[in-house]
Amino acid sequence: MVDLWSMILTATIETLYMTGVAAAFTLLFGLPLGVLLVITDRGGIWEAPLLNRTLGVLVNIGRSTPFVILMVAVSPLTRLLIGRSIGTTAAIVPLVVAAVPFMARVVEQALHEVGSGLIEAALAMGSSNWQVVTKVLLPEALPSLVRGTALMLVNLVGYSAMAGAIGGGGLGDVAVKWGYNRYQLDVMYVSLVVLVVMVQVMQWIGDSLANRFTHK
Amino acid sequence: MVDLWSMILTATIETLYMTGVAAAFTLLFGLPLGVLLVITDRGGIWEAPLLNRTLGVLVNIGRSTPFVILMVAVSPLTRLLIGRSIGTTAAIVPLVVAAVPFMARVVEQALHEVGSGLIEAALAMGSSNWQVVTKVLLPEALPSLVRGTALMLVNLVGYSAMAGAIGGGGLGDVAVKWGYNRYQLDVMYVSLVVLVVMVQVMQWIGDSLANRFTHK
Amino acid sequence: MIELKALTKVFRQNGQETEALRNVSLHVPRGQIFGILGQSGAGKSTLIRCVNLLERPTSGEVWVDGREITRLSPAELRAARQEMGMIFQQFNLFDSRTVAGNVAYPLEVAGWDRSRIASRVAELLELVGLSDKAHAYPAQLSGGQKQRVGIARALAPGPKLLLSDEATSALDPDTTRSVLALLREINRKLGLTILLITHQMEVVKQVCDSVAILEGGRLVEQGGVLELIGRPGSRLRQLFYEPFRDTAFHLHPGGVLAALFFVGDSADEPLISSVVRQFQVDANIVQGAVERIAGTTVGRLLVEFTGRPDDIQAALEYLARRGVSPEVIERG
Amino acid sequence: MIELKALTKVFRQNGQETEALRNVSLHVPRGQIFGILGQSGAGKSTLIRCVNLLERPTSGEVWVDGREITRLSPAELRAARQEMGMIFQQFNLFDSRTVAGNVAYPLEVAGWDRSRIASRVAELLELVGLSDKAHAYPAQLSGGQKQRVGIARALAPGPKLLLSDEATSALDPDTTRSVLALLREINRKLGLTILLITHQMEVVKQVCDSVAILEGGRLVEQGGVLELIGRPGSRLRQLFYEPFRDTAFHLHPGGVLAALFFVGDSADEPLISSVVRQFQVDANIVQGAVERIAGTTVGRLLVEFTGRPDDIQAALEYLARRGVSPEVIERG
Amino acid sequence: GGAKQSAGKAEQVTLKVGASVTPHAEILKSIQEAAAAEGIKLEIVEFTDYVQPNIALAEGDLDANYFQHLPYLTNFAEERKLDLVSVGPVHLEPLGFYSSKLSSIDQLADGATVSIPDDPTNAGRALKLLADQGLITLKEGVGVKATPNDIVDNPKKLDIEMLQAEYLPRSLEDVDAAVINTNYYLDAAKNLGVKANVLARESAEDNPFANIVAVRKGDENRPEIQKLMSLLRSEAVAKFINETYDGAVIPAF
Ligand SMILES: Nc1ncnc2c1ncn2[C@@H]1O[C@H](COP(=O)(O)OP(=O)(O)OP(=O)(O)O)[C@@H](O)[C@H]1O
Ligand SMILES: Nc1ncnc2c1ncn2[C@@H]1O[C@H](COP(=O)(O)OP(=O)(O)OP(=O)(O)O)[C@@H](O)[C@H]1O
Ligand SMILES: [Mg+2]
Ligand SMILES: [Mg+2]
Repeated sequence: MVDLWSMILTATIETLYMTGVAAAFTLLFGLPLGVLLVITDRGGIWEAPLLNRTLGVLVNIGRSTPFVILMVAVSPLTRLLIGRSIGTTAAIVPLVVAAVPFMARVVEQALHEVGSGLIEAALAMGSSNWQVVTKVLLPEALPSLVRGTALMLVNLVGYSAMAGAIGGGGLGDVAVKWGYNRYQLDVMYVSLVVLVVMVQVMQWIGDSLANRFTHK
Repeated sequence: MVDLWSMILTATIETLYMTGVAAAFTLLFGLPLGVLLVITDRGGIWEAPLLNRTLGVLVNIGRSTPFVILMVAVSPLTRLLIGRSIGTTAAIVPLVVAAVPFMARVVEQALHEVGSGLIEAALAMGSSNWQVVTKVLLPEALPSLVRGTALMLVNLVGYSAMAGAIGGGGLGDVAVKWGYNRYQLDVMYVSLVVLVVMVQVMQWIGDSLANRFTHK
Repeated sequence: MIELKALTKVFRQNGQETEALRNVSLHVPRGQIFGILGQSGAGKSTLIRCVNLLERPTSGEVWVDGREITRLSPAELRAARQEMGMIFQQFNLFDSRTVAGNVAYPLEVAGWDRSRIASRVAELLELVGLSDKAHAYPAQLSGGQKQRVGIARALAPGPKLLLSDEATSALDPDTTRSVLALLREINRKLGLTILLITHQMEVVKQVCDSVAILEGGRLVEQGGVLELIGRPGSRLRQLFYEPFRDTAFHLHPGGVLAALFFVGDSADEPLISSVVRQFQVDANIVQGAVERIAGTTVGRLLVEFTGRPDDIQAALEYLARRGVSPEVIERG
Repeated sequence: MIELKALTKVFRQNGQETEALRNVSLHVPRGQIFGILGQSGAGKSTLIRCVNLLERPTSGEVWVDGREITRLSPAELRAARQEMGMIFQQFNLFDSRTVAGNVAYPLEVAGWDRSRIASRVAELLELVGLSDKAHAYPAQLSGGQKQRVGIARALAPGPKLLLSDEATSALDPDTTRSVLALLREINRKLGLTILLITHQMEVVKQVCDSVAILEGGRLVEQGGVLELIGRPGSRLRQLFYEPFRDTAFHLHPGGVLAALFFVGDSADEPLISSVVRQFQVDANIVQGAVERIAGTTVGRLLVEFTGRPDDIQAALEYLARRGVSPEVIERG
Repeated sequence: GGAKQSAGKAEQVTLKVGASVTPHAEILKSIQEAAAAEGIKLEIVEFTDYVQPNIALAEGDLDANYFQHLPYLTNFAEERKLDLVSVGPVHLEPLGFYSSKLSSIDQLADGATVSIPDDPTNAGRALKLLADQGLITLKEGVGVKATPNDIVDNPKKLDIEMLQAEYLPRSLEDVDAAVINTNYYLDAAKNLGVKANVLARESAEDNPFANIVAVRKGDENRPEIQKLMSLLRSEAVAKFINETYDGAVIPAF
């Protein structure tokens, strides 16, 4: 059973790699997208109904397309960026594409909770929109954003199991391919346990950071 | 092309049925679970570290298990409840099992945003924990809860595409079966468009309700 | 009604310790209106929050109505809290409830039935002048309107004890007067005990029977309002009266500037008049006030006496005999 | 500095309309400390929020520093706002920033460099007495401490105009006095114009040059503080002085109860004394105050005159000639 | 369960058959009318995965299923201790070795990437196909359970990538060659315009991977099952298969 453990180790690294890199890019795109959704909304600091509507529809398209189809749909993009559409690195592209709209909604929800009084105070002091976003909206919503990021990260772990279809590998894929499809229950249980531990750690870090950042 | 439209119609109804019923049950279980996570937490109104830890781990297990595996894992439960483990109705069980932990986290995030001053005010007036939850926590977090419910609903639509594996049917399944598995792009596009419209409507209703419930 | 015994509260956060209350012992008799005064950050809010256990004391005991509040079971604590109204410094209104809904909250908690709630809410909104805002949400209210909702909410269930953290700070003088009159009335008619924090000396003058003064978490003074005001050098007196020194007053040559202080009886006699007539001195009131405090007339005047030095001296001695205790501030 | 022209603001919500401001025209000269008074809900906060366009007027014009503020481009508006400090009724501190971080905010916005910010923040925290709380978060502060952070934040960038919505409502009298002294000093030294809302007559007495009084969204009175106080029947006078009627005073038979009011010069003479001596009447000060308002002595006393009716009459006439305008309230 | 022993011959009997969408469900649909004429109401439940149909059958949710080959069934029944048996093969879906870059196996360079299906039997079949072409050598006796871990000799150091079967035609751009189920390839060629050369094909002769109909043990001789089988293994069905599937599916009776 040397195989089992080396397989689990490889898969763990693959999962960490895929979700880690994907999470970084998801934050990179999802955060601004969520911010845009909030500030361009009616009553926002940079009202732009048309842009808001358009972004909303794009996000909804991303959110409603099944992940397997998304994987196929973005494969030209993946090939453009990574050179091929299969493999662990290639899986990151559809993961990001799937997670960004989700993250945008989570960010939107978090920012909506920032009191209007604080935004007013910032505006009254002559802040630019950029300053309102970076110095008030995001810092004030930080605990909620951190919780949302944990939510997104765990969702990514879930999606990454499906990325096995395009050779993404990872724990979820191992659990499905070997455990579920080939009835190697030991492989399945071990990989699931590692997955649960991984998610537990992510959630724990998220909760701790959120509490640390809460000053209310 | 008569087939296409009747297929889409059936699939639309299946999706609405699956996600609708699953959403109802998800709220039924996810809401209390999320509330419990918050009130049993350190500093909560009903501190219970052990229960909190246990619920957290259960939620994380649900969140980290790949959906295909979850479907198999819950099939004995499904059979117990529905009488069989395949078909559209049977698909609702794993959908609920997958969505409840997610909803719990979303509820947790929303309730964390309720100002401690309000909870204090409620306690100072001699409210029971139950009253704090039902009369303060939930109503005050309502806009955020509604946005979270929209998030969950759209996630359910996403999961339901995978429920095709157990004969769940629905738009996502059609899109995957025809578009992804059989490369029939017309069916895929039509079902995706219907899906997007459906998600758009859900999101729009969620946003409107959230705004309606916002009195800040 | 309330008895605090050696109450201490220490906040620990980020490794820093703040001793908000230090060994405070205090007795508030039933039916009194008891004021808590002190500078910003002195620990007033912390003290009042210890009474209904929103803040758990680090050490010490809190007795309310004969029971040690930290030792109550959760259910007993709830029941006890239902008999205490609280007005918060930051209002803490429920954003999701209308004005009427906010006032109805404690009644719902106490299990009143719908129709009784409706009429009680209407009655209270009438009292605080917000009947027309019954269906508005807190976000649509002005600061003072929010504060009045807080007052109505605290009074709604007819509590035995009212804890008030600056209940009138956001109110204009007229509205303040009417709220204070309301509190006085409930206090007299129903025996409501009130523990109130305030920075407004007007409030102390109009409604307080006794006060306690906190300084840096310690209790530095406690007693009846008149008693403390009558005591030269008391903190309450310092709080009431700003020092006379910032006047730009130029003494006449030979004039004597003296501060007069008189309470009750002496205030009802024409003191200045008598002095002027009896001692051949002139008296000019430079600054000061004669006012009703806790139902009694209290005067504090800065008076310039002019005339022959002997006469002035005699006049001052006469005043001293009449209980006015003149204090010479400056001689010209 | 500020010129409001026919300002009207209507709030529409849930089909209900609230006319918070109605046709208000107002001029605040540069370098003045200008008070806005009025009952709770009169529209004071709304007015001040129109000045920096936090609230967009329904109609009317807002001129600040010679420019119509509603017509500025977003960039111009930002620049204009950077020169106006604002103290909020509800503080609106950033929960995620420490006390120092809150005060630093407007300086960051204005693009100050790090070291200048640090020293300026330290200076301001010193001024408001919060140096030891620099690293605390707003949630760890008392009400008055929060308010002082708000004051420091508004003053930090050295604005030309300060908009203050009840900046001292949560402060004890001592702290209030020192904050007001600070505002007066900045006003004198740097020519800061201040538009302030207050319910505290102490604030008006100590720092305001002029005031405007709102009632139900309309401007009902406007003018210099002394001028308005000197005008019998003015609203400001009503706000300053509660009616004398609630005294439990029993007149002597034949006594005459009269209200005296005097400003400036007449206050500097021994009026009561002269009357007593010249007219063979006794004068007992029943209630009232002689105080410094806007740098001038203002007296308002309720005095019982006893003696022969003719003498009393002559005394009152003498007082009237001396500009005291006695008003007979009651005859015994 | 829907298994009803019909008392009267005139009564309609409902047969619930689980099937993959193509071609199984389509083949079943082609006999639906004929079955009805013989008093059998054929209810077709479509599945996209390969686990549930067997479980549903064992649990009694289905009367029969038609989606797998014998080795898969045997293996599955053994692992899960289910009493399921085959009542005969119907068709074969051969695997092909395709490439859009190469025109013959000889052109496979050292270190070339080859993608194969990731489901257990198709992976085994694909590896056997590669082994038959002399590209790799598999461990003695692994049979259908073969996985890339069972390769004992790989002279060309082929990089073998397991992907979802449906994705294989789409992976042709990314790999040098792919082992694809012929039906998937043909669908993709028709609908996506994928073009590739056939480097090799799984042989149809004596192929154990013909798709069979499975039932619970003991049901083999139920008259309606017998009827179903004779309908499925008829000339009409053979004709239907040959005309419809263009070589991607071939009759196996
Ligand atoms: N956002 C809003 N929506 C609806 N009505 C509002 C809103 N803001 C203020 N009002 C109403 O406008 C009127 C004036 O409010 P404003 O806050 O200006 O009063 P104010 O004079 O500052 O009173 P206070 O002294 O109590 O703070 C009030 O009746 C208030 O209820
Ligand atoms: N949660 C907390 N964490 C840390 N320190 C606190 C906390 N709450 C209050 N303090 C500190 O305790 C001291 C007393 O605060 P408290 O709120 O009782 O003052 P206060 O007398 O009500 O003042 P004010 O008149 O300004 O409201 C202050 O120095 C304050 O900073
Ligand atoms: Mg306080
Ligand atoms: Mg206001």
